[in-house]
Amino acid sequence: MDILSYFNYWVVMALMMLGFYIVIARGNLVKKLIGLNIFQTSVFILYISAGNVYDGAAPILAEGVEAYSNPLPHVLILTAIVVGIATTSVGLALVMRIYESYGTVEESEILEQDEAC
Amino acid sequence: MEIFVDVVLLSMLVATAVALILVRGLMASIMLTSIYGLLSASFFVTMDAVDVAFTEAAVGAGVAPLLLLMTVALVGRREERTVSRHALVPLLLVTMTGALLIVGTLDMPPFGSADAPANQHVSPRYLQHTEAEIGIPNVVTAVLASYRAYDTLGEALVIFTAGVAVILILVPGDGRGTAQATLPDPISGDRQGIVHVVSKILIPFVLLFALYVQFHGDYGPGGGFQAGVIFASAFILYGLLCGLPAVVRVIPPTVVEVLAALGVLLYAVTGVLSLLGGKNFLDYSVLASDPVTGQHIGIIVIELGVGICVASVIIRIYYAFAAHLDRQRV
Amino acid sequence: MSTALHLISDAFLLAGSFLLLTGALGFLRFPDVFSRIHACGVTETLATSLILLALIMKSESAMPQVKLLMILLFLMFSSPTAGHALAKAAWNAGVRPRDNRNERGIPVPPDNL
Amino acid sequence: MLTVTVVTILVVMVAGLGRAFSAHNVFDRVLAANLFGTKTVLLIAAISYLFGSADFLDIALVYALINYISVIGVLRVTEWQLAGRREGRQ
Repeated sequence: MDILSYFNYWVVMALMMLGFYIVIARGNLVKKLIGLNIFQTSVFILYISAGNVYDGAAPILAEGVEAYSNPLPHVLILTAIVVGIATTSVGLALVMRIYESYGTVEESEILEQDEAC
Repeated sequence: MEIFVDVVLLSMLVATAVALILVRGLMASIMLTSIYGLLSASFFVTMDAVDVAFTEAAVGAGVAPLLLLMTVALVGRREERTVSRHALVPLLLVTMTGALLIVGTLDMPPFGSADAPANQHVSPRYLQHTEAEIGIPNVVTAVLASYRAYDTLGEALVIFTAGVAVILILVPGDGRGTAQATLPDPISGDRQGIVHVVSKILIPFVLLFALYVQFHGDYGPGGGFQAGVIFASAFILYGLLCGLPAVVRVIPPTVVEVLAALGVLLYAVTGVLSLLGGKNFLDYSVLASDPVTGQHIGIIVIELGVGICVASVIIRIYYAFAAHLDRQRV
Repeated sequence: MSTALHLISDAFLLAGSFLLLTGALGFLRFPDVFSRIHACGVTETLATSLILLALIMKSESAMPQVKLLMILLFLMFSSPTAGHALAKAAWNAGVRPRDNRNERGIPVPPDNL
Repeated sequence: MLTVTVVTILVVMVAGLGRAFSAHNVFDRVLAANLFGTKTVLLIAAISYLFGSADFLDIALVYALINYISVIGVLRVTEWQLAGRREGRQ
């Protein structure tokens, strides 16, 4: 078995888990969103890696090119990136409002205040 | 060589992600996120995904860190050291899930094989028929704007909805939220500084480049999504330099809101027009006597719709964030 | 492409790579923020120009050459400006250069922002 | 010779990354990110010749534009924070 033929997928899994770890183990809400971003990017890398064809060219039709990379994952991921920033900004807006109400963005302190009520 | 660059870039990505876990402080995290975006876009380039790299370049290295920064400017860069009683539980959970996923990857077809299931199904059809049916060289744009235009309409609507959600969350209902901050920006004093002069020279070129990306998307990498983000970045740069009131004078928030809706509407109306012509929703063949010309027109129109929608949503999000910051600073 | 042009382009690439390495060395080893900005900024501008010019010589058609020229022009504007802004922001934030006596010998200007 | 350049750029990127990890203040990290951005422009331009596709140059161009915007953005926000802190002290 060739290690290189699976290297990309392993990197994807490693990134996914690192992002996941940040989301569940860090208390800061902004940091959690950053972790979510890493998780998201790992999915992008998975799709693009799966669509790559060895010795293939970019999917822009040209003379004398026989193999192209798969255009479908590119389409899905391209839109997902822009949707990702839009949804991330919704998350950030919520963080700003939480800060306004609680005066903190640390999960533990927010929970403490909730329990004190 | 391609494999070598690929391996080095991916290793750097993992290193950056590990550093993001280890580092404390949000400013440092954001700078690392920006580097992470640059790296992943370089990786997309080596994978021949030019359009994706384009988008990631504009979003991951530009807009995303800027929005994160504005949030951090409000909430402070402090990051508490989490004293969890169950510090081992997340680690264990992550390790186990990761191990299971890696075992799962062993069943996947080797990286780069042309006969992998993912590369079989519809993709060869797109590649073979794009030239005859759509008549543009960039297959990604053809799939995005014509074959799977219905998907893309959904994505544009999600972006629009996200913009609406940000407005609902951050803009107060009594009308004073719409960016009429009158306080002078503490840093806008030196209007003649080097940064100001150079940026003012560069902003028109950024806008021009955005237009090139918008209308060149049929022939090379680019299209509405990328152009929208680049266009919005130029406005954000102007806002950062001259303060929010200056940008709001250029495009008032209400105009941006109307434009965002107009972009989506342009897209949907194109679909309805093709329905009226007796074809399927978003089948552009009816827009001209020649089906291929019809496709050309349709793709340009809906890419324009997407571009307007994305640009105005991101500008509106920036307005909402900046106005919120200004209000909190008073 | 003629052999002479090929050789010149290769020489440019080599010189550019060398400068990049020296810049990275300065970035890693210099003692304070300002000297690091200096190391990066100065080598970067020349190295970037050399490498991009070499690439312009290597390309046969006009369109890539124009694009490379635009990248070069743009970096010529933006890279020094970014360096300047960075140094100014660092100064305003109270970071001061370190001098040889290992103390803050340079007088701090009054805080008049 | 292009291969040498690409490898050099990658080495410089690794060095910059190491610095970004170990830096003690914000400005070092911003500088690292800026260095990274210009190196990415060069890397993409060099790769496009190595792999023989001129389409990549558009991406290098967008990097040159966006990198500048993000560096200016970071610096503005740090200045905001400092100004806020100064006002808080007074």
